[in-house]
Amino acid sequence: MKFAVPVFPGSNCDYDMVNALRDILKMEADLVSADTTTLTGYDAVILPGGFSYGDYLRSGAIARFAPVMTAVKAFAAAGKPVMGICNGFQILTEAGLLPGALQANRSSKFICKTSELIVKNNQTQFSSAYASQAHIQLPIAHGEGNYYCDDETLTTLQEHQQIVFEYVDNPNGSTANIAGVMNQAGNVLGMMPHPERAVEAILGSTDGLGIFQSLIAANKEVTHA
Amino acid sequence: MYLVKIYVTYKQSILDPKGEAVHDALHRLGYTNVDEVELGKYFEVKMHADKRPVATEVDEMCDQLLANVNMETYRYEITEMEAL
Amino acid sequence: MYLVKIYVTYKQSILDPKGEAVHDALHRLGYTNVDEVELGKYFEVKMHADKRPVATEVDEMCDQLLANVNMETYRYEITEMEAL
Amino acid sequence: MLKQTELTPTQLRDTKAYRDWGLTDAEYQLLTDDVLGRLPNYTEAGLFSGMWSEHCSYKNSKPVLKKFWTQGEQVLEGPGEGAGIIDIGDGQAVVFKAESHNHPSAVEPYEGAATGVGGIIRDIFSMGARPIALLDSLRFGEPDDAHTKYLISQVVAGIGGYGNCIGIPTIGGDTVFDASYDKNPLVNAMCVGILNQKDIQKGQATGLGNSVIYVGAKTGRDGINGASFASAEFNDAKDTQRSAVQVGDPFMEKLLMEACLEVIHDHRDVLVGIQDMGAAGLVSSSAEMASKAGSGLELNLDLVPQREAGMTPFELMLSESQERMLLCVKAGAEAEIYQVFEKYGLDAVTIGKVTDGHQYQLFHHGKLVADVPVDALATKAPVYQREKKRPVRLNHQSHHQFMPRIVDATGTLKKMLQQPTIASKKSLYETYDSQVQTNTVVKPGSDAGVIRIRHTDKALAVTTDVNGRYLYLNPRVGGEIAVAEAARNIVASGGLPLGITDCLNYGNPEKPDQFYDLDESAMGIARACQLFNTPVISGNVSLNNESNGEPIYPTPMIGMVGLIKHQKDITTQDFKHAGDAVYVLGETGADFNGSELQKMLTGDIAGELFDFDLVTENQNQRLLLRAIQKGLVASAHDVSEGGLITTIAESCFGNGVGVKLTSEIPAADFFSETQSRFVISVTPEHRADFESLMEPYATYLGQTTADDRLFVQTSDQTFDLPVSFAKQLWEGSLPCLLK
Ligand SMILES: Nc1ncnc2c1ncn2[C@@H]1O[C@H](COP(=O)(O)OP(=O)(O)O)[C@@H](O)[C@H]1O
Ligand SMILES: [Mg+2]
Repeated sequence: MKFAVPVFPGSNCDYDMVNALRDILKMEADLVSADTTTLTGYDAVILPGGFSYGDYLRSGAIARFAPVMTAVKAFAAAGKPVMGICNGFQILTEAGLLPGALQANRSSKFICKTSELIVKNNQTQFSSAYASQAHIQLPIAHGEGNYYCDDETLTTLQEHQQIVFEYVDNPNGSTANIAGVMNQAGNVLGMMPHPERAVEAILGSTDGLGIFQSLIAANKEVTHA
Repeated sequence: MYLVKIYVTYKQSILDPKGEAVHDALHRLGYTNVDEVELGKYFEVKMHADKRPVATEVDEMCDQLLANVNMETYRYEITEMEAL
Repeated sequence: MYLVKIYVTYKQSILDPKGEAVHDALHRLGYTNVDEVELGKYFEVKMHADKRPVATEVDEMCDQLLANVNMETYRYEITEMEAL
Repeated sequence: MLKQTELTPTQLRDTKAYRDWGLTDAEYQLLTDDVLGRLPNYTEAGLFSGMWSEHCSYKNSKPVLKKFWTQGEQVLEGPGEGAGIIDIGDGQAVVFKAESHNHPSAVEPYEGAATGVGGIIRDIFSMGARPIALLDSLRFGEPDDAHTKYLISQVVAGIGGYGNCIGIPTIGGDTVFDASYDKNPLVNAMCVGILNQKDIQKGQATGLGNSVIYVGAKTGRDGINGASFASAEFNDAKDTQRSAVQVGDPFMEKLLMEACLEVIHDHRDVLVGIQDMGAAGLVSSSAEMASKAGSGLELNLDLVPQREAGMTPFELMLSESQERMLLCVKAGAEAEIYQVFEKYGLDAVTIGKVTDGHQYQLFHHGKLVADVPVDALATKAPVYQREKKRPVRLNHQSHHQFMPRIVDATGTLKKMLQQPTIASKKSLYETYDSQVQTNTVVKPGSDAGVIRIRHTDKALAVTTDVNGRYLYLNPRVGGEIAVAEAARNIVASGGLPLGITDCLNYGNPEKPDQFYDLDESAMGIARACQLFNTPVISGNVSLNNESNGEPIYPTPMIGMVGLIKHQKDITTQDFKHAGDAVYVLGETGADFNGSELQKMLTGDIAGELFDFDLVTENQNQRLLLRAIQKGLVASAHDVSEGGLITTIAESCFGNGVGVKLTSEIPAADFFSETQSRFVISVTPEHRADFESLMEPYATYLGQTTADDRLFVQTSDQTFDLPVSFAKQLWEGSLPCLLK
């Protein structure tokens, strides 16, 4: 399986993502420029964390206009898997690929720590490796991770089991403790926690592996089907 | 040459964490008569006319980039200035 | 009951990376007729009168908290509103 | 537009306006009579005021810095370049340096701290290294007044704001509160980078006709001539609208860093030299590059990218706008370099060239506006051997150690855990991204931060330390202890100390008693460095730090890096499991002068500093390191402020492990700050080996338990409280104080 990791000016978790995919999961992974206009040849796209364009206006607001995002939209429309981690999640919401928005943390401070999550829906291509309602430990590191959506959207998210991960101790004020959501089609996931920081025991946790393993397993089936 | 002043604020019903933080800080400083604080963005844009009406362009710029229409609203004022 | 609108902007000579980022983004979107963008803060404060004049209090609040007087200047408008 | 009147050379001489820029009459005289043989014009005098400032020339501190030990076979680059470099084997090297931004942070704490971080990062990547870790060493007044709280929140936000955005993990630091730093906070930032030795760069401009290329942010009127920016130069009514504060742009720096590293790695054949623009901006970087190479230089200031209209040569040369670098590139290869920067959307402009001879020449609007010998700027600043006199405070010290009376051991411990300097700094460092780059093995919260070196079995341990109180009581021994404490933290983490950087934060060197503190502590630092084999490879000096009319405590921040040869040796301070044996390595005396307990009980620091023996210190460190390398140690934590009981409590907190201990010493001595000690836990199967190795230096205290209870039976009292409760007090204190 071959992954594309778009790099925006200001991305800073791009190498972390590629290292996790290559060194630990033994997958092919390329950094691709934000100016790239096509993603043919890739099986999945992961938008990495960081501060694209400095996040000076709103996080993700400027990045969504980068040429690669047109390709990401087409990729998603074709039903292929797209993930956004942290800043990547913010970009996906700004781009309209996921509902809602990410606001400043309730404390208005940046928070870097390990947070406990519940796998709310393990019937997805991003979470099938986890047991239903499993508790996992993933690092968070963000200043604007407070997920917001209106009541109507929340109801829809709940009805369609789009909430994939929830915080146990909501660290940032997110609506309904939401840590990660997907689109209705089930091929686009955004999450604030960093699974790529939790793939090696020496760094504190391997609980993030499941996300990538789920994705790899799901797409193997697709290829072999 | 135009000076465009753009104000972006949260929609009603949307919680404004930064505004809340400022409200609380003002109370701690003793300004307990402050009832509500909203913190928005203020843009001063200098631009010259292109083929299209300035107002149309400003509307577009706001919708596309300057405001997140899911959460925010905007308003603006356009003043014509002497060319520099 | 008063509605106070406060505008905080950078002083001259102060680098405004945010405004620059927005300027560049607008250019990339094709708004090349945008010459300059400054990105400041906009507060809407609702407050009721205390013992002291509202303007005095607002000045103080700005100096102490809302503006960083090393780098920013502010101006404001006070409107009296009907009590809620 | 702003109108600036530039004085003529004779007006400058007669009005002595150069004084506003920090040039003394004697220095001006030296400049006219010896260096130039004529009166300098306005721009030239400005250049010299910047280059002859303490910050650029070290004119007051050079004789002191000479005392440092800078050798050692591991040193690849000592003090002098942007940062020092130490060999870590396999063709790799570690690069590190620290920088103070005290005065800017006092005036504008967010941007002051942020640009401090930005500046030190540029020093590291200008050497060709990729920055892999940041640390911040902070000193504030007591957090009980609104202004101090404001300073704390803004400084911390500024450090996080910059480091988080650029994507370099902040993995350690230290934070101390003391009235001595009231209104004069210390903000010292350290950056660590790693490189392949073949990529080492020099800041030099050689080769007749080679191009000088300016890259990065445009130049504005920010921070002109640093702190001594004279508003008298402007006679415009709108002056209050103008500010000299520098604003950091971490996004710009991220792009600049990636672009520079790309040039260094992929275009090394055409890159001659590279240097960051720090203090005294363009003049400092360009003059140093030329002087080091023995070349002349010619710059056309019209070509300098400018953010504002109408900037004068004086302003352009002395602006401290951030996120700029200067490159020297082989003639003809300019376009190749431009291409790299263009890819990142950055300005890259050739602004001058290397010339024959030794003159430094500036052109502006077609006119020659400065023409001075380049060495005079870069190396001929006067050097002052300041007068040294033992301070009065040291002559009247009581020879006795403070004798605390502890009637309620547990109550005293509870209070101790809530002292701002002792309390957990989690609420501060949790706002820093400590994990980006996914190499952080030990995050803030243990003795040292640890980062692994990818694709090797190695790791680096890093720490910053200094206790200004000890130096206040005895500058020389305090200096020794500062280095010893840093080494202790490295060793407790499983590392072999490699070398240090420093920020020498002191008062006014022109006052003999304050110079005494500087000079004496440098001797202490030098001696300790030699003994630990940790040469000084870089550093920085910050003088004239005063609080309420008094100098701050002498505070030489020591930033130390250690090498962990095998990742299995990485050790943290947390007790790991119930049933492990707990030991204290090193002897405990009744050493209370300068201690946190003395401060807590008397509100003051006084008396002669307790004895300290570097040899014992070194021996205990070696012993512990050997035990760790033999795989015998489950946890290790050095004993520092707050004494043995505080150390034990902190070791319990990480994993919520309890202890049941017994000791022959009285409760009061559990707060003693005798140096050279560690609290160590050992699993049962390693006890025998550990004890035979440590005999007779380690004392068995008891065991860790599965109970939520910290219990210590001393010779006279007991410490007894739930671990969870103690932890709550310790973690809750700072957030509460800073509300
Ligand atoms: N300003 C800071 N930035 C990052 N980490 C900090 C800061 N202040 C303290 N820490 C971390 O908190 C822990 C305790 O600090 P300190 O009490 O200074 O340790 P020690 O006494 O072992 O040197 C360390 O891990 C240190 O790195
Ligand atoms: Mg320690």
